[in-house]
Amino acid sequence: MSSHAIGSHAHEMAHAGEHGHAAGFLGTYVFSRDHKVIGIQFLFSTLLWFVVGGLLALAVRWQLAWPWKEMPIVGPMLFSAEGGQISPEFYTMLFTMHASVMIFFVIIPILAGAFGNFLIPLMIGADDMAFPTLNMLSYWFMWPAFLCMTLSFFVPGGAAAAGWTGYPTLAAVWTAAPGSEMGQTLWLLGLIFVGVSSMMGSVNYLTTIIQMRAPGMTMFRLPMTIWAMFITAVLQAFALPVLTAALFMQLLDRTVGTGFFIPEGLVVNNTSAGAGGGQTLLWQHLFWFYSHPAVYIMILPAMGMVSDIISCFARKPLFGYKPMVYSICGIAGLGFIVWGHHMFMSGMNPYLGMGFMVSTMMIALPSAVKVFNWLGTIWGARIQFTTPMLFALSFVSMFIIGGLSGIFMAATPVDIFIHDTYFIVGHIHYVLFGGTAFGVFGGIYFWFPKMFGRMMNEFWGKVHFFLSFVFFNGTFYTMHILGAGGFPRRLADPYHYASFRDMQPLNQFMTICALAMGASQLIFVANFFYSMFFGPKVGRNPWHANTLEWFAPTPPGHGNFDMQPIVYRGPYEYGSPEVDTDYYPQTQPPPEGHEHTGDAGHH
Amino acid sequence: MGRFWSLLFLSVPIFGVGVFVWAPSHGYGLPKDVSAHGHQIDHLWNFILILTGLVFVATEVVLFWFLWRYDAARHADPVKYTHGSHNLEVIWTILPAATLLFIAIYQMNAWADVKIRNPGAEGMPITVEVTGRQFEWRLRYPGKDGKLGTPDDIYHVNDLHIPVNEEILVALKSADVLHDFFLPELRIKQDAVPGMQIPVWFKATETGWYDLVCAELCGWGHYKMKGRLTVESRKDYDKWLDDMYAAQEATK
Amino acid sequence: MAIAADPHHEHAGHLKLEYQPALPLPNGKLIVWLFLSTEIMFFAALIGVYIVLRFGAPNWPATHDVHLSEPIGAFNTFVLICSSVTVVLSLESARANKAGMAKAWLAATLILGAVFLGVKGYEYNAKFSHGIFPMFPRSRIHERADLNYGSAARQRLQAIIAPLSTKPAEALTEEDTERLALAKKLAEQFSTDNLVTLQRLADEVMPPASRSGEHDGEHGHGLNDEHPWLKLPIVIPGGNMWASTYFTLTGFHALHVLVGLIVFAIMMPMTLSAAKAGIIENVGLYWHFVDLVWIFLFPLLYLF
Amino acid sequence: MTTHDSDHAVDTHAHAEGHGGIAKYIYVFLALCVLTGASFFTYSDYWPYHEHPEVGRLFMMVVSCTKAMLVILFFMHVKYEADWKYVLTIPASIMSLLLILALVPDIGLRMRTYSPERKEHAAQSKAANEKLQEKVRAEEPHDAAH
Ligand code: HEA
Ligand code: HEA
Ligand code: CUA
Ligand SMILES: [Cu+2]
Repeated sequence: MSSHAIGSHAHEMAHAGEHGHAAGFLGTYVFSRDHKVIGIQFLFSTLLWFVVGGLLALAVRWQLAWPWKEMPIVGPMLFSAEGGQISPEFYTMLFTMHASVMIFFVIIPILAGAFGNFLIPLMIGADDMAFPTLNMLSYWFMWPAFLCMTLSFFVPGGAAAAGWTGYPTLAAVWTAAPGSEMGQTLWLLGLIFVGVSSMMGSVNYLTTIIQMRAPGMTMFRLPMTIWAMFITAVLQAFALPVLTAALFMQLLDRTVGTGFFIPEGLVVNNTSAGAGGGQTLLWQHLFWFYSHPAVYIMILPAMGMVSDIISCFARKPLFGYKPMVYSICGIAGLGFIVWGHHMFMSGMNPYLGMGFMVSTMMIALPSAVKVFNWLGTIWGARIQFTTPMLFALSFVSMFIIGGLSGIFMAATPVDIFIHDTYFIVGHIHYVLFGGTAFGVFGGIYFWFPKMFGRMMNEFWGKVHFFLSFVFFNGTFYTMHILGAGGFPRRLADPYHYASFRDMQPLNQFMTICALAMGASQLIFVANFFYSMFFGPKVGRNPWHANTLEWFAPTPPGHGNFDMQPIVYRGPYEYGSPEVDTDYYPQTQPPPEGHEHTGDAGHH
Repeated sequence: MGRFWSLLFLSVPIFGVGVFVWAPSHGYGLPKDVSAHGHQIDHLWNFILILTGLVFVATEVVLFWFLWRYDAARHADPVKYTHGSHNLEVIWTILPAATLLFIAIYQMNAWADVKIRNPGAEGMPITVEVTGRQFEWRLRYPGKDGKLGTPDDIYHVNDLHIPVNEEILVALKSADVLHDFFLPELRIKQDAVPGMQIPVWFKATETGWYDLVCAELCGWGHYKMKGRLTVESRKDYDKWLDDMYAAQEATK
Repeated sequence: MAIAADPHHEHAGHLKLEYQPALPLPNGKLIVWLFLSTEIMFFAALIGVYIVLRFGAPNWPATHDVHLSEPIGAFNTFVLICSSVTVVLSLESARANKAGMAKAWLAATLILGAVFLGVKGYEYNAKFSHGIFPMFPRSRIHERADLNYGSAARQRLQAIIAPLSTKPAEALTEEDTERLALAKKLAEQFSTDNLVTLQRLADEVMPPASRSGEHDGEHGHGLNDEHPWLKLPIVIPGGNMWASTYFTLTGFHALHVLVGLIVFAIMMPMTLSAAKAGIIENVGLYWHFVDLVWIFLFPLLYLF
Repeated sequence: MTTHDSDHAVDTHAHAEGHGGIAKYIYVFLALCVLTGASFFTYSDYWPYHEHPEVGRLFMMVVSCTKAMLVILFFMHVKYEADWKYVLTIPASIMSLLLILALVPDIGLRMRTYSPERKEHAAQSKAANEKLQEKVRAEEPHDAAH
């Protein structure tokens, strides 16, 4: 909560005198219906949870490097009963909650909630979302979820411990594990709330983008960020309800005694599991029907932001704007027919597996198009190595690694060996941390001036980038090697298998890198808060960018724009020969005699 | 600073390839393969490793080169003002498409060998029934009559014996939650699902002891759900079965 | 380029921006349609799950075995269709600026929706009173009359006998003695491992519809009906999954009806003139969707 | 991109006028009632295909789809909407069908993979149940003497 107050405070200072709106502190900063405030509320909540998720991850790493060793400092505080060491059931909780927090409370809400909220109206030239109250609700529906998840650590049995995938029957049967008691129920409730929040957000975004674009802002003049947000919202609107239905079914299995995911006559831990009649695999199908599209929900907006940042600091139009748009749509469309690739080893019908393998291979195509177009964008450019640019470039670099490892897993025979090994864990973190989180950092450095009216420190930003980049690769790249050795994931102590005993030194190396990476984030925290209050003040358009948000005052007041934006061209007209400057804002009228300014597209 | 950052990005492919070159010589990498079908998987692994390795190095080096070459601080050349190239888009859509399609078709046979061509369907009897249970592997051999569910069934826990160079058919089940029957050296992995009986078949080509790993989260004791696979000659195997049977009768 | 005016006037006092909407719809209607497409996916998941679970099941109860009455279902379908019509008529009246008429039709909708829920409640009760619902730790429905069933029945009978038999004989009422005698007799009958006998007993507890008169809509009278306090476990092949899916599907549908009714109730005090036609239309869209779901649920649940 | 008249974009009902008015709704209502009756007819004794439940099911689904179309087209006014209606409805329908179809091999055909233990606890097939009932009936007289 405290971070809210701080954030709002800065916002207030920045706003002072911008608008004579006397709605009171609560109305303006807490129960605000202003998309910018809501966006910043999302940003602070998610960054806070990022720290929580990160610390959980560090505890995971501790156990993997030095199993059963007393945790320094926190160990005696948290589990003195176990001699300060992590117990195996606590380990399962750690990675379950680590992933649940990171995915449902950090990555998804920071992309759609924070950036989506802040950027969509600004970048399309609207004064707010189409439904500001709904927008506010979508933030406040996160709070019951936050509450459920936090609470779940303190209930008997502890927090959910069935993996972030919550597979039944482990998750659905109370007696199956300590975490499958109250903790799992709270986990389900929390996810349902997150789902409702996302659903409210997504229909609102769609309406806003469809109906409230500024004059001249045709669909093919939208910045990639907006296209990505648009398609992300479509994915959420169509995939999320299926997860919601599945979550409710598991909840009913657990609380009422239905049997959707429980076969007949099942006995777990000497206790009857309930009525039965259902099928365990049903959950996996429904879960992945959402959660595979969800991994694209977790990367598309970052791809959009990265495209904008790269084009801006390459001072050159985005290469292949339309192919980029089509590839986003392609990823979204194909994303709905590949969910089975998480289930190759699940006992799914192997013919079905073959079909999913082919579609999974095909989904690499649109991603390939994107990578090549980013490379095309920096070809022949004039690259400015700013902090946001470095993060955006590292997004490309890391996404290539994460994406290519996906090809191994998509190849079903290879997946036989690497499924549920650290190869998968490596893949996850390359796409999610190396990809999305780096994209998010880039986005924060890029839009920070617009949010708070001040610049972040460039030098410390670069130090943060360098350390994160180096230690990130140190932590996660070697996971592929572990995976190749068959090192299984989700194991509290893998070293009592003869096959994996020799892999401990590598794990220690990874843990040290992970600790260092965590520590490097402190630089970011310091830079963030320092700059919020003491960073150099900036004008409307510090990066000399083209898109509409830079046309608005900094920071934008209530209603966003002080002049009606009218759009004359696409968002990426950097280095245009039509004008003398190396940028050419979308709102700048064409000079005399230049009536035909190009839309982005092929020439 | 542009040079520094470019080189940082160049270090990615160098480090990336370096690690994969360094690893095998230090005992990291695919474990020894002792199965009849495993070479197909290993071959595919290597094939994809080389292919993606090439793509990886190519893209990362291009990234480095553009960063190095087009650093604004060092070059005053005007930017190449272009919105893209239709021809290039076509090329870099079709090339990967062809490659990926090739991989997709190329691997189908290996998949079918491990998961589709079930010898049980042709009447092969079950060698052993394996049931995952929190947190142990329960084994049941059909005994002399070759049928499960008869009085001469042999029961055992965690210590799986099989004869070498013979096709083995496992009936995989779970008693409570999901488990996963993972034999790294035999390139076999299959979830055990409550309520389902899933056939798993393989042929071991070398005698020895290997780990039987539970690779699907099954609760707090998941990490210690360890079994052992003993591959032995037919003679030893038969003797072991007889001993087991005798011991079992003695305790009755 | 023609430019549309800002359709929402949420804030006053700042620059009023101009937009270029892509669709000839008010925002409210668009968002309702988008919301409905998410609802399509939600119910598609639920109905899809029902279909695959049902047709993959080894056995599925006949409607009468689970006390499902087709005529009641058909009646409820009719009620919902009527309510859909009244909403449309309310909308038309509002568009014609006949606020009174609009309100009358809306009230009719509200009443019809309430009737639907009432009938639903009546139906639920018919199942609950026979123990046909999911329950923890284990529902009363058994898939077959096997040994587990026998032991569950014995346990239940023991639970009846134990408190009665510890009481001194004087303290027993006439009713108690009767109950005790019956329970003891049944306990004796149930103390068998013979599957055929167990099946026969199960049939006595709750006779399957197939044996007690085909289509007259009345299931036979079993022990559980004659002595409601018995609450013996029952045998309905496929009954667990039937109960799980039936209550989940109809439950979520009923929840949607309830939400619709709440919205109608909130609208009742408004003056439903032409200015409010947009709201009626949007709520109407939602209401029609709820009707639509029932159009599929009715045959799937009652007639298949 | 299409652009529109300002009042067209804001105005809810300019387009809804002149499509037949109240009478049309009454016709649709009657049609819906008749169709509901038609599905219900499959339940009556006069329905000729009780031996083949598939026929009845197919018939009911056709009827339901027709009813759904009527509601969507007339009550929800989709008949009078522009092309966006396809954008919203077609992907949703395709995806729902896809989801259901993909569930068939694993969930719809799950009897094939039942473990023996599960079969012991699961319901018996209709045929097996029938046989059991016969046995029960055969035992009945003996029971009556009891
Ligand atoms: C942002 C998140 C994100 C993204 C973008 C992706 C992208 C991809 N993922 Fe990943 N995935 C996850 C997040 C993500 N994934 C997570 C969280 C899991 C684990 C869940 C769990 O079990 O806990 C997972 C698991 C997972 C599995 C299951 C593994 C297993 O459990 O056994 C598979 C299998 O096919 C897979 C495949 C792919 C593929 C093919 C892509 C493709 O989209 C990648 C495409 C990109 C490229 C290929 C690189 C760029 C292209 C080129 C440079 C062109 C040339 C390339 C070629 C010609 C090959 N992923
Ligand atoms: C977005 C997703 C995401 C992110 C960012 C991370 C980040 C990290 N993850 Fe995680 N991880 C997952 C998603 C993610 N992970 C998933 C989906 C799984 C699978 C779980 C399962 O099996 O069910 C997983 C599993 C997983 C495992 C495997 C556990 C196992 O299988 O046994 C490991 C082990 O090393 C690990 C480690 C890490 C580490 C060291 C980080 C580090 O990068 C974390 C570093 C970050 C910090 C230390 C936080 C510091 C941040 C700040 C200080 C900024 C705050 C700023 C302000 C307040 C302004 N993760
Ligand atoms: Cu058994 Cu993990
Ligand atoms: Cu996936």
